Amino acid sequence: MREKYPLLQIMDQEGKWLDESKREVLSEEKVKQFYYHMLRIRTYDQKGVALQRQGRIGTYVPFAGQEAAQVGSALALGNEDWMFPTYRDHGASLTFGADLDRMLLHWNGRIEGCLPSREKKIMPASIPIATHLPHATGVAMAEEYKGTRNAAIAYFGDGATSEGDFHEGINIASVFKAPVVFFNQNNGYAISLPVEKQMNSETIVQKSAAYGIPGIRVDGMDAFAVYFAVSEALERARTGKGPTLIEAVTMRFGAHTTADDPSKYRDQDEINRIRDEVDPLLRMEKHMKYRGIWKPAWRGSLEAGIQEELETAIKCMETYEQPDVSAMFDHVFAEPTWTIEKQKQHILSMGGSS
Amino acid sequence: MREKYPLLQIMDQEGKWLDESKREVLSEEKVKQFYYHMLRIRTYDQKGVALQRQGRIGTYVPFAGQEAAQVGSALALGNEDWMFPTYRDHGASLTFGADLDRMLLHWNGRIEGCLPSREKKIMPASIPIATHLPHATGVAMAEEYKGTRNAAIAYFGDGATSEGDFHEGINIASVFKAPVVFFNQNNGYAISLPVEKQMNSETIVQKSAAYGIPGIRVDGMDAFAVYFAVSEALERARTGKGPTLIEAVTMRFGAHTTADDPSKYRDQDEINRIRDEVDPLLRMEKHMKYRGIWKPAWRGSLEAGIQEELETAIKCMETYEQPDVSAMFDHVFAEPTWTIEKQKQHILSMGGSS
Amino acid sequence: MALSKVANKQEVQVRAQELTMIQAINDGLKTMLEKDAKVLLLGEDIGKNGGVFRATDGLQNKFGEKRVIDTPLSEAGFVGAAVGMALNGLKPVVEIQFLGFVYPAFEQIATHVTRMRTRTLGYYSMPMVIRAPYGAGVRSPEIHSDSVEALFVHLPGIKVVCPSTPYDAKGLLIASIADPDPVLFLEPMRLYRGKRQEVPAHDYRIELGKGEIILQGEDVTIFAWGAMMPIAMEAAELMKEERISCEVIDLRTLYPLDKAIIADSVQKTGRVVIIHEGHETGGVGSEIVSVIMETSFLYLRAPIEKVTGFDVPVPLFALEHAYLPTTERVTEAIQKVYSF
Amino acid sequence: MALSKVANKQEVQVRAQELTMIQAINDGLKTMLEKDAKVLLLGEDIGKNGGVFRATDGLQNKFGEKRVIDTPLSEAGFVGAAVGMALNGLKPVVEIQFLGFVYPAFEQIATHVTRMRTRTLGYYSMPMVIRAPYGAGVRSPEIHSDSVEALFVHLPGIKVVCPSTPYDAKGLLIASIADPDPVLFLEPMRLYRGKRQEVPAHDYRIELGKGEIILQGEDVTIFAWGAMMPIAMEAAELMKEERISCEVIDLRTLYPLDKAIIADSVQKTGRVVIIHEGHETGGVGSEIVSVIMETSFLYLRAPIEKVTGFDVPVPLFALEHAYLPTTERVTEAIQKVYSF
Ligand SMILES: Cc1ncc(C[n+]2csc(CCOP(=O)(O)OP(=O)(O)O)c2C)c(N)n1
Ligand SMILES: Cc1ncc(C[n+]2csc(CCOP(=O)(O)OP(=O)(O)O)c2C)c(N)n1
Ligand SMILES: [Mg+2]
Ligand SMILES: [Mg+2]
Repeated sequence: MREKYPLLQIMDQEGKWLDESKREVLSEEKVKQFYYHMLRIRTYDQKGVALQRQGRIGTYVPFAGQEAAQVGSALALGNEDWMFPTYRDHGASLTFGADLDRMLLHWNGRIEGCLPSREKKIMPASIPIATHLPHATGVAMAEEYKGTRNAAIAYFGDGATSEGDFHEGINIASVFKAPVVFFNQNNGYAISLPVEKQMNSETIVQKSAAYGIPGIRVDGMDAFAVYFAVSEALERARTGKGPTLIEAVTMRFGAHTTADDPSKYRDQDEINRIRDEVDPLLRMEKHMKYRGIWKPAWRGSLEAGIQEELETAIKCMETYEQPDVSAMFDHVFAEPTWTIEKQKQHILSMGGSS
Repeated sequence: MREKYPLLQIMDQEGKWLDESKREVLSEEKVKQFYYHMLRIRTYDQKGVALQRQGRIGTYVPFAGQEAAQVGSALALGNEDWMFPTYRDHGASLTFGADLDRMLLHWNGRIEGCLPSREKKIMPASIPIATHLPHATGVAMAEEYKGTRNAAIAYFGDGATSEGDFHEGINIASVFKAPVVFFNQNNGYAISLPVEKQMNSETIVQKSAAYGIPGIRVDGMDAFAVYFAVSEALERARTGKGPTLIEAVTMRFGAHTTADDPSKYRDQDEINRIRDEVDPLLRMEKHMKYRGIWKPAWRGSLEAGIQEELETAIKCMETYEQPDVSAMFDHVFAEPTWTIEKQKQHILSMGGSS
Repeated sequence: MALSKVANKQEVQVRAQELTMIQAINDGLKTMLEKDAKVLLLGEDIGKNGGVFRATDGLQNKFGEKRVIDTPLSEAGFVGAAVGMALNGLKPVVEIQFLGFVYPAFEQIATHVTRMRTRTLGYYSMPMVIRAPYGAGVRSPEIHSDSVEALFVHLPGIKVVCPSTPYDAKGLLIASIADPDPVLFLEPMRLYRGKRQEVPAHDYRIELGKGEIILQGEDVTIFAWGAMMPIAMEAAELMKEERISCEVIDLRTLYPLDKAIIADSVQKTGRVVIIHEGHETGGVGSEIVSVIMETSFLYLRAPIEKVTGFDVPVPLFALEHAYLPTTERVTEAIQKVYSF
Repeated sequence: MALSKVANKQEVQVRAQELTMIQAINDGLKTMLEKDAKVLLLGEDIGKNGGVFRATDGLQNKFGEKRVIDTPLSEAGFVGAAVGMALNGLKPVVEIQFLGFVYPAFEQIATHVTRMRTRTLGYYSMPMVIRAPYGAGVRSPEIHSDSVEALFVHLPGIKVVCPSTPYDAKGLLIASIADPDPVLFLEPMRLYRGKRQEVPAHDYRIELGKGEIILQGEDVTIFAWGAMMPIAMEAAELMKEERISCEVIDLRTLYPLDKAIIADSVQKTGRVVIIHEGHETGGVGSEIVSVIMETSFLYLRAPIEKVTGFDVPVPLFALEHAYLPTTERVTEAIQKVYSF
């Protein structure tokens, strides 16, 4: 199966071209955009882990290692496209246009953090695994019904492929040729379960055969390759050719969440050792050097900007107005039912509780 | 995909050998056994439809057209294997060793009709589509745990492949190399939905690729071909090589159930017209004639025996003791809870009701 | 104003038809498909076949395959797809072929259909109806006869509606489709082809959350809904002979319950019988008891009686009548509370 | 006989350890894995990782991959596989990582786990335990904090058990595994690493279906279970200052409820407060109200008060404490029923 779905790559481990035909599209400006976003979400991710350690936010879900997959896919999207991320895809969400302040609020257990982005149709991160795949299908069917050229993208992990909703969501999309891209990040683990124990298939991409749809297996550490794979799939979607399954082969450098101890189930030292070799940011840096467009000062200025952006967002999160107990009651229905209203009044009469 | 999974056939439409290497195994005696079972379940099936029309049983699910698939698969099973049929697979169940009297009771709404066969491990027909596939996987894992050479077979239709449980059941089986055969009868319809609208894939067998397991596409009107396909899959199962997905391409000659009107959604006249051309019984008859082992008198005596067996079973059904209200209460738990006991006593005190 | 009312009435008289419940449901769906291009139907066998009960008969022909969609056999999948459609501004009306087949979609309902509005503080809503025939008494196969409304009454974020007449079926269905929030719309199979009733051809709505007094009475209140209504009425009729005056209330919406109609009636009669075919333990009956406890404790003159399905799986059809509440069980309960 | 009892007691004294609830659960699983080769464990991350809460820590190492099975991410699939294992004579103990992830397996539970025995008139049974951490208060992400025991209390054919102490956790877990029928075993996450307690090292069982009086009292009965027990006790303590004597009962099994312990206490006190964190409407509280209605109507001196989670999705953790019953809400309810 690996032969049938060769790994799509644009640049090699050292950042050198493997497919020079893409040179034109990947202008200096474009490449810098890629790097900027990867650096931005990497910095954010490190901050997230730190904030959790300091007890300033709740459990955090790091994505270090998956930046190329998340940035490459997000940058391929059109403004009117729909994004369905999981809890680990906030890197992609931020790249597409999620609001940093809300994102942090989310890690602080604030429902305001689930609000869709102010600019883009980014759905709240799906917590129950794979359940959002049928949503992406339905959103896409609705776009088709309205006669637009918009598409949807659903993010999910290797573990998610074992759930019934993965299967049902893709099957329905395939039948109705819904304009949707199923974007899998195979990071090798579902919490502690290695992908070899998650499935008996050699690849994830081969599951596309079950639905008679195209599959693309792509190097998920190569942001360019991911970008082109997703662009191609989106183009198919927009032109009525239906869904595509993409497997981006990537790696989760750290723990599943800040509550997880990966040394329980894998050789984390080994991962830390090879990390730099495969790091998607370093690879992009090598690429830029190779093309002679790398300037340390430029990186420094990017970093300063990102840090500032982060500090502002953190301050915003930490000075955010206290959670409003009413919010819990007021949005279950357009009009609260009498049981909800009764419960709310009772709690408010006791002084808002908590 | 049709090229990748060529349709396995042993005899052609006219009953002539396509694969003579199987001649030896398919001795005269064996062939007669195939024919006998197909005739038996065909006769039973016609009786079922008639009994329903006469109001002597409830809604009945005919399987005419699928006799080769059901008999060919059932005859391949070993005595200690487990069978997980659907509501349409009573032909297979009867062939494997289900009790005719109980089968009829089932169509009469009697729970006694769900009892497993007195001889064989035949599970109650699964009503919620595809939900029994994980059961077959679990039973098979347990056989493996016990270290036996027994296997399980799960029957299901083309429609069932759209359900999450199809996917989850097979995926788990593939991971644990469970000794189980997933036997699909693709009869072209799920009630009214043609298979082309059920899935975008050209075949069902190609879904095996998703699990990295072998798939066999077989002519479901050729009982021999089905027999060998299932035998091969069972052998793989027994020798620790894991599950196989078989697609038996067949046809449902009649309505989905006696409550269904197929002319609402398909050209039933056309089906009635071509029916004889593809009929698996006629094909077997042609084969026997071709081999010179067909004797009309033999068929007559078979038929007489079958009719007698059926009449006895019908009488048994119709004179069966009245349903016992207690049965409803007594088997929910090993020991009834107080709520159940209270409810039972109340109903009994009112004279057992209805 | 008065004039238009008259005109309206005339129109009703001209156009009203005698319909069965299944026809009234078909008519309600047609009405909303005509009225609102955002409404579309999804489900198994609802298109060409017109639904296994013919609830959607003729609708795909009239509105096309984009509006009346035959889905793959995939309850989680198409309820999930409907969630996506609702996110994207459409109003999907989903048919679950039998309520007993809603379980595969339970995940989608429990974590998404019911929570999307709260999750996004109202930014997104789920204007979705899930229709499902339910209940025993029509000799269906196993699992086809479940009556598990209580499960959904417990899930916050979805309303649960159940008509007992053709008129109510259409009016409640239209109100459910028009509602900005998800509604589980339960259709009593047993009454699908029962008594015909005059059903206006136009668009009319019955407010969700409101029960109706079907029979005024003084001595005992009977609460029921859906397929249990004819049994409630029959029992009430029988009780007249014994000079027990029953007030029969069709609750019609199971979440939110009509607290006012419950309290008013109980405070009048002080004696209550609740009928439902769902299992007793954890059933909606217990919730009604709890509402009465909260609103009308001091008015109760006898312990409340429940006549319900039992704490057992709904049996195959040979015993389904032994499982279902009967008039006999109801009259016994009425006499018990009356003579307490 | 008397001698062996003493010996037993000595053994207990020698071998009992101070354990947290999660350790007691681990110990209970280990005990049964040792005792019965038919017992095996299935679930996500329970093997190498020892479970996300470490409930199964060390067990795969000790009993091997055939007994402690890391499954794919597939709740319907592995609960379904467990059904098959049970059919084939094994006793699977399944872990659902959080109760909020049981929904994908709802179909398997509602149509097979709970019905297989009835369906085969007892020929096959389902000696299966489904363990699931539940509840809010530990700052989990969305869906991780659900408390939907009421759904399962309503499904006929499964028992529902919920311990509140390490001792009970082990004893109830062993009894659940030994039970010939399916049990949903709910583990209050909030108490996992709470107070340690002496837990015997040997195999002991606490009968299912039996509650326990934790505090004897005269004026008001408080019913609670699981994570609500500390709150019940705290409230009862506070009430002592106001000379209100509370009887606190840990129900421990939610189906079947312990009718005798409920009726006895209510008939003594006549005043009742029920606490649960599940949603109010359709919650187990309403079922308890109904049982009291049935058994003890004439003894009630005040309407029953319920202190419960609200009819809203369990909020993200910034508001989870506003959702959960608090001691303050409980004491208010006690005062209300007391002064009625
Ligand atoms: C239905 C469901 N079951 C279990 C979980 C608990 N859980 C959270 S993340 C996770 C692993 C997911 O693995 P994968 O799909 O590979 O995504 P990754 O975390 O690697 O990004 C599990 C089991 C869940 N969130 N939803
Ligand atoms: C979960 C579930 N949904 C819906 C149904 C209703 N139903 C019964 S049979 C059927 C079609 C099944 O088609 P297929 O799998 O092709 O099997 P066939 O009937 O053709 O043998 C449907 C939708 C069901 N039994 N279970
Ligand atoms: Mg992963
Ligand atoms: Mg079929």
